[in-house]
Amino acid sequence: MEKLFPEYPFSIQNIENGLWLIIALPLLGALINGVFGKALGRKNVHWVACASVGGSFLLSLLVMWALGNVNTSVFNPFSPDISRYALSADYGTWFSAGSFKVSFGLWADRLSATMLLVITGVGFLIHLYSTSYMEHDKGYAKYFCFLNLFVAMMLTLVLADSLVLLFVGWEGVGLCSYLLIGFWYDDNAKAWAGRKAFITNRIGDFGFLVASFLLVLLVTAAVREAPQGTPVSSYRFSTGLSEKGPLAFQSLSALATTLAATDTTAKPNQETPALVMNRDIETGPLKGYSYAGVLTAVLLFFLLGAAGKSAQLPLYVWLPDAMAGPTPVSALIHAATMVTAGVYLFCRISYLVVLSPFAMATIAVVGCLTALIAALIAFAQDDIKKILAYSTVSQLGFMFMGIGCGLFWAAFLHVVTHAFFKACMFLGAGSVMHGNGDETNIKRLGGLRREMPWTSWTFLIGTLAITGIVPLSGFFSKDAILFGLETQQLTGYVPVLHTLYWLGLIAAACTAFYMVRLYVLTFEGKRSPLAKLPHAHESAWPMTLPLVVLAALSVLAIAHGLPLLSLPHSPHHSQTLMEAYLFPVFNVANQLGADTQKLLKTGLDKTEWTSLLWTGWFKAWLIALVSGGISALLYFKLWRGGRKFPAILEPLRRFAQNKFFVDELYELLFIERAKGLAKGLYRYVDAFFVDRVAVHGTAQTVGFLGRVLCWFQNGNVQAYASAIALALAVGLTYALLQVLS
Amino acid sequence: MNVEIILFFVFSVCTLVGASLVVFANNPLTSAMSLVATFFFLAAIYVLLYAHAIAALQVMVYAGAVMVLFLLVIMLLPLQNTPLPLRPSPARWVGALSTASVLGALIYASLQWQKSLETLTPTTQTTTMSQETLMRFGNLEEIGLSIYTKWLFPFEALSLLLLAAILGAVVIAKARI
Amino acid sequence: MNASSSPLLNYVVFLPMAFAFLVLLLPGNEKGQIRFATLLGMLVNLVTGIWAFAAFNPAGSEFQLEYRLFWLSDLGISYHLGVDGLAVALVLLTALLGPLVVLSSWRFVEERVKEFHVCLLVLQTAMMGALCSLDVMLFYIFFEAMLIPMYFLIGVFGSEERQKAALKFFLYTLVGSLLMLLALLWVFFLSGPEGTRSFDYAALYNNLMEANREVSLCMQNNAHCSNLSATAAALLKWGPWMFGAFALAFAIKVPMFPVHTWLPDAHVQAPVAGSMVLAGVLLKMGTFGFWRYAMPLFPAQAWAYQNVLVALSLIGIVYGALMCLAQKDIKKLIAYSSVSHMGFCMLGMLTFQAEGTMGAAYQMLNHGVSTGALFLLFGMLYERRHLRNMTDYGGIAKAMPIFTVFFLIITFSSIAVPGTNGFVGEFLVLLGTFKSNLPLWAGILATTGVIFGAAYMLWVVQRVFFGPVTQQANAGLKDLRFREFVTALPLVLLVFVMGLKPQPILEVLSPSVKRYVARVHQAKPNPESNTARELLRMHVRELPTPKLAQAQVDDSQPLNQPGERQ
Amino acid sequence: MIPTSACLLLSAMLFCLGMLGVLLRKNALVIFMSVELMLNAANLAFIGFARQHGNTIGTSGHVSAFFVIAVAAAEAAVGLAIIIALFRTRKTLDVDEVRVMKH
Repeated sequence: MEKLFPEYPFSIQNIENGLWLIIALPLLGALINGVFGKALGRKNVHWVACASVGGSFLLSLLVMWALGNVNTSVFNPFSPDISRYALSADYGTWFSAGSFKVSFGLWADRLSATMLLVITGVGFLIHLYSTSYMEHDKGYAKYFCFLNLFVAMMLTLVLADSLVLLFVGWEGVGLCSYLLIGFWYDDNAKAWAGRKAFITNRIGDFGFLVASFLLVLLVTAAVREAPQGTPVSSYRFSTGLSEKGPLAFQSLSALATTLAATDTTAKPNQETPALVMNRDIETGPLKGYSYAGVLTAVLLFFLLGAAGKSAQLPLYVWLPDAMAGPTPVSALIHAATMVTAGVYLFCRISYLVVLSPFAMATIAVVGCLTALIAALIAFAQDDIKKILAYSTVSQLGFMFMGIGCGLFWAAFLHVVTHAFFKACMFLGAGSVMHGNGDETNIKRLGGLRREMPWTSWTFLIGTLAITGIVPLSGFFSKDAILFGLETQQLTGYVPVLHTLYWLGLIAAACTAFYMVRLYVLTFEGKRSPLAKLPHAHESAWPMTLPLVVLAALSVLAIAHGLPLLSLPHSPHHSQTLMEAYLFPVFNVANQLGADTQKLLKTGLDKTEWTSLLWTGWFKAWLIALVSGGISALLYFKLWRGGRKFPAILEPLRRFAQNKFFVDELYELLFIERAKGLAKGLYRYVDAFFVDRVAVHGTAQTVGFLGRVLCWFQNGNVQAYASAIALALAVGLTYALLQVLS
Repeated sequence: MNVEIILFFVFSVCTLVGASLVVFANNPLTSAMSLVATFFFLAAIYVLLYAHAIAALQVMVYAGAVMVLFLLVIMLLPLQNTPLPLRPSPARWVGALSTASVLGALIYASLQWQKSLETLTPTTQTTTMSQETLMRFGNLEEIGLSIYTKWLFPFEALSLLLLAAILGAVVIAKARI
Repeated sequence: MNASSSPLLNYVVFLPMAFAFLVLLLPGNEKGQIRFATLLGMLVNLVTGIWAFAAFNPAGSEFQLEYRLFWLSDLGISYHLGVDGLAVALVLLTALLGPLVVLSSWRFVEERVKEFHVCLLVLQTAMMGALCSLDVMLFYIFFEAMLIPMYFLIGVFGSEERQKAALKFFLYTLVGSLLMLLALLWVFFLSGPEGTRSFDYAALYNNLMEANREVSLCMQNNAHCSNLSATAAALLKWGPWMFGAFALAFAIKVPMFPVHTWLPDAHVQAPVAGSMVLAGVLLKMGTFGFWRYAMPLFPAQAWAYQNVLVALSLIGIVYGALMCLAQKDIKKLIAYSSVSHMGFCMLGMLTFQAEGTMGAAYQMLNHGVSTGALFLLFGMLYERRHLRNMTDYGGIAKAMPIFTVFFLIITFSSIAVPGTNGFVGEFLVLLGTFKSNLPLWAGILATTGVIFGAAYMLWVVQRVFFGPVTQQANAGLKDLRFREFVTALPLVLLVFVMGLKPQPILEVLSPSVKRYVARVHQAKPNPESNTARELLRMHVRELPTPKLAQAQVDDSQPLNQPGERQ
Repeated sequence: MIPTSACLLLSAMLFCLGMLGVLLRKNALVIFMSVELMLNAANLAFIGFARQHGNTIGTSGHVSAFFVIAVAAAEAAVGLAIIIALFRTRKTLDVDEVRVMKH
């Protein structure tokens, strides 16, 4: 590589210093389009928008290149060692108070670099697609402004070197999502969906914030109590703290290492140091809680945050409604990038995640349940975008299962492949809508294969990929997760993972079923008589080109999932390309998991391992094939020509179609309660008790006293004089008595 | 029992009778005329107490100026329904009782005081004042000296008060200015 | 001429008053002239405010730009101005809001224009005076003086029920501040033997410092109670009452639950300018009062009643937000959101801990900017339609896009989206709450505020701006005029500037924060606990005592006063 | 000489008579005259004491009486003006009827 590219002008130093440009370019684009959009005209608007994202993409490629270089390393401010395969840049303090500090620090390692490429690459394609899709929309400039802003925010999320800066991106993408879902704001329902998304995300953000604060406390406590010789008690760590603050990822990494080193459950014979992971913290606000307990709480709060952003149980309800936004937005934000932020977050703090098996098991369970429930709901949906939305929720559930079983690279691989094929399908759905007068009901489509060949072929590839048919990328990434569930040794929770494995297989089967249903009903058969337009038309090249590229990527991404490499540090099994590439990122986590014996690789030897892998693959493939086949059979042959759905299943179908009434349940349980509480409090406490009784009551009491005293103030001058006389008499008598006695 | 005391007694009775008439006469005109009489008797008592200047002032200011004013007002106002019979009310009962107790207290106090004066401090008796001093004591010269030296500031303030009173009276009494 | 003394603050405080006299001289029907003169006055004030902020040196002594004159020395009162970091930041905020307030009511007020602008200028002087005075009695005078122009602003220029609201506002705040006056006199007489007493802040503080130490020792351990000094004994016995009076006065101003009900009424009835000043600066007087007077003068009591006040703040945060969800009237909703936001300020201050206190200080500025801007922007809408209910609007975004963008930005600042100013303050407050001695659930409860905040603010945005245009009158609304644009733009820009580059302001605030925390910590019940190490680094220093006390003893030798030109 | 207590007794009775008049009579004019009686009672007491303590306090008692007379004159002027104004507006001098200053 080094020979291919000259050092100059792309020296690693230069790339490092220019990291900010990756974010700044789309931000600038957003600014230009936002402020001068109207004046620029459509041509210039999309030129600016696409160019800015494209520029970021090129820069991201440079970063990727730099990270392939073995000499790329950064100085870790929190410990004496260096971090390999990473770039970092610090642009000064953002804010600091007391002992807390946050700086504008960027950090690019292989995890973020991969994510960067996905965001800017898919983002660029979607920008390109949008130029055609949004052609006739009045808010053209506004749309691209929001979209560029979104990309900038997502890049901030990915490049952040501390939780606080990550939170900026985290909230920023939520904000853009709000704006874009409610893009056609004059429709009340669409604006409402945006609001729902934002508020649901805010519940997650609440979890995120609480978790961050608890982490700060944890770092402080560890610094105070850690024995000599641990990373946290070193001098470097304290300088790092004053330089970058406690929430920088390197600081958290050092915290994780320290905690792991003092885990006595792993090494019972060791003499107990001052700080013990399972012992209670002695001073400070966390007094009385153990490190392990607090860490689990932190992760659970992060899980709440991630559930909000990544649409997991119980906060997934916003994502299907988010389909109210323009379809490219759904593709970019609600399929490819933003919703995977939760997964990214857990990958980022993987070293903390592995220290709490309970939290991991919870993540896996939540992911699995989400995957199942979303898949079941997707069965009965007729809206093309809704089905894709539920499938996104379901696939995100798979990613969470991957996190939960400790296979971070697999989860992340699924993020990448999912970004490709789901974006491809969403864009395909957009193309379908574009060519069919914005019809979204799949029962009123059909037979599009002949009219929209490009769309239909790419959609088919996407469908096969998500279904898990062998040569496509979805198979490898999904199966890697399922295999992990089967083999990972999560201390204390192995049976749970095994149960999840079977549930995961069911979810995979469901996925195959409804995705095939979606494809068949939309593209195969005859055109539905209920269709809006008699003939669909294929979209223009800016729309089909991204489809083709993404479909190609969905196929090509298998390269990441193939178990190609056999490396010395993993003697038992061969590594996939992705695992090997991300090894520097997840190394710490794997190491800590092994050291504390909380998360172990399988103890199987190579032959057992290989056979298990192959049987696992075969099982998954068979299930996908059978389920997809049944679906295809049913929808091709049986229910195509207006045949009724079996009556016995009708209530079930209705139940699923209404999304298991989860929205209604939430409405009843929380929203109505909160509104009722607010109204009640306002009426009875604020208006009645505080204002009427306490405030006006005081005024009225004074008024009443005044009226009582009015009786004396009767206007009769002689009565007043009598009062004076009486006072005189009493005074005189008193004085006399005083004098005499 | 000398003439002074007899005279004092006589004048006192007259004063009280006059005062009672002022208070209890039905007709304000009767009241007013009784008031003039009362002022005169009081002036006489002042003379007995060697307060010649004050006695003169009493006659001039009170029995003269003030009473003329009163009479003028009585004449000015068409008081056909002059008798206003007493109407008892709680306030009046309280007033009457209070007045009675005040009177009792005052009388008791004066008698008590007289007693203590006689027993305790004979030196402070007025008898030590020589006849000559007494003659000079209450005359205009002495009072004038006192007013224009020691009491100058209150005196000037008083003139201001009178001025204010004149203006005030004009402002209040005139229908339109 | 003393090196540390500077007449600058005199200009900051009294220039608006001078312009008020100028405006008084103008003929009443020359509305344009009056408005321009007032605007000029406010701009000059802004310049002096910026100058003061720039002249403030964060590394310097606590109070800077001091200026002292004899005034009522027999009563221990002096004319003493000076600012610390927080005060100078609030001075800047006040100065900044001044011109915007004038611009916001350029067309809104058409009758009694002269009186209106005189009120604005006098109010500006009173607010600046309260922020800059270093003599407690002087502060009290300015503090009360603020009521008068505000009373007229609400009562004369307000909406239909203005009189009632003005009266409520006046009486409510007066009750508290009169009790405070009583407590203030009490403290004064407690503070030392005759002749050494002074209302000067530093003198009062120093005089009470030793007594406070004794009181806190006694409150921890009864063994120390036997040989208290007379001052300390009195402070121990009556301190809760005095602290209560101070706290009540400032709590009403903040306003904290349950003494907040004047605020919705006042905001609803007040004109735009009144609401802006009320939300932007007047409410800060409450938190500023806690910061400068209530807590440092009675640290032992502050610790003793920390839990009560924190409970009230938490209730304020959640309850205020819930109240917003029950409102139909937009101004009332913004008013209740103030209750919630000021709850954050109070909570941060009550953590007695550096991050939280810094957050509280910053949140004061944020609230001034964002809530001031909310009232400003809503005022523009109100000027067009004269309606306050959400149901009267809908789909405004279509007719007024620029306005909508501004309102959205301010909304996001108000719900503390990172990148806007609200985030920095709220984050620090919440972090401080977690790091303080308060139970963890307090922090968690406070954090739920972020959910409710989004819920009600976005609800307003939804009802007012989005959806179809429901009323024909709303369809033809004109977007912002140039004047309105210029008025709103500074606040909108500040939202980002303060959100992305807060450090310069935080640095100015930082010494004040340290001193506040250290002062309160001198009476901490259990000093051996977690923050002890942190506190060793910032031990309490006595304030430099003013020379006024000496001057009283020795009258024959007049002190070389800083302000006198020779 | 005349015993001071006699003066005081007379003064007390005069004062109480005046007080009775003020408290019981309804006619504003008579009330006013009663006030004059009370003032005179006070004067009498002053003069009586002055006679007793003349050698020590000089003519201060007399001066006081003088001031009282002056004040009484002023009071008479203003008071009578008030009565005229009152009569003009209310057509009566009955104080029971004149209760404008009621809450």
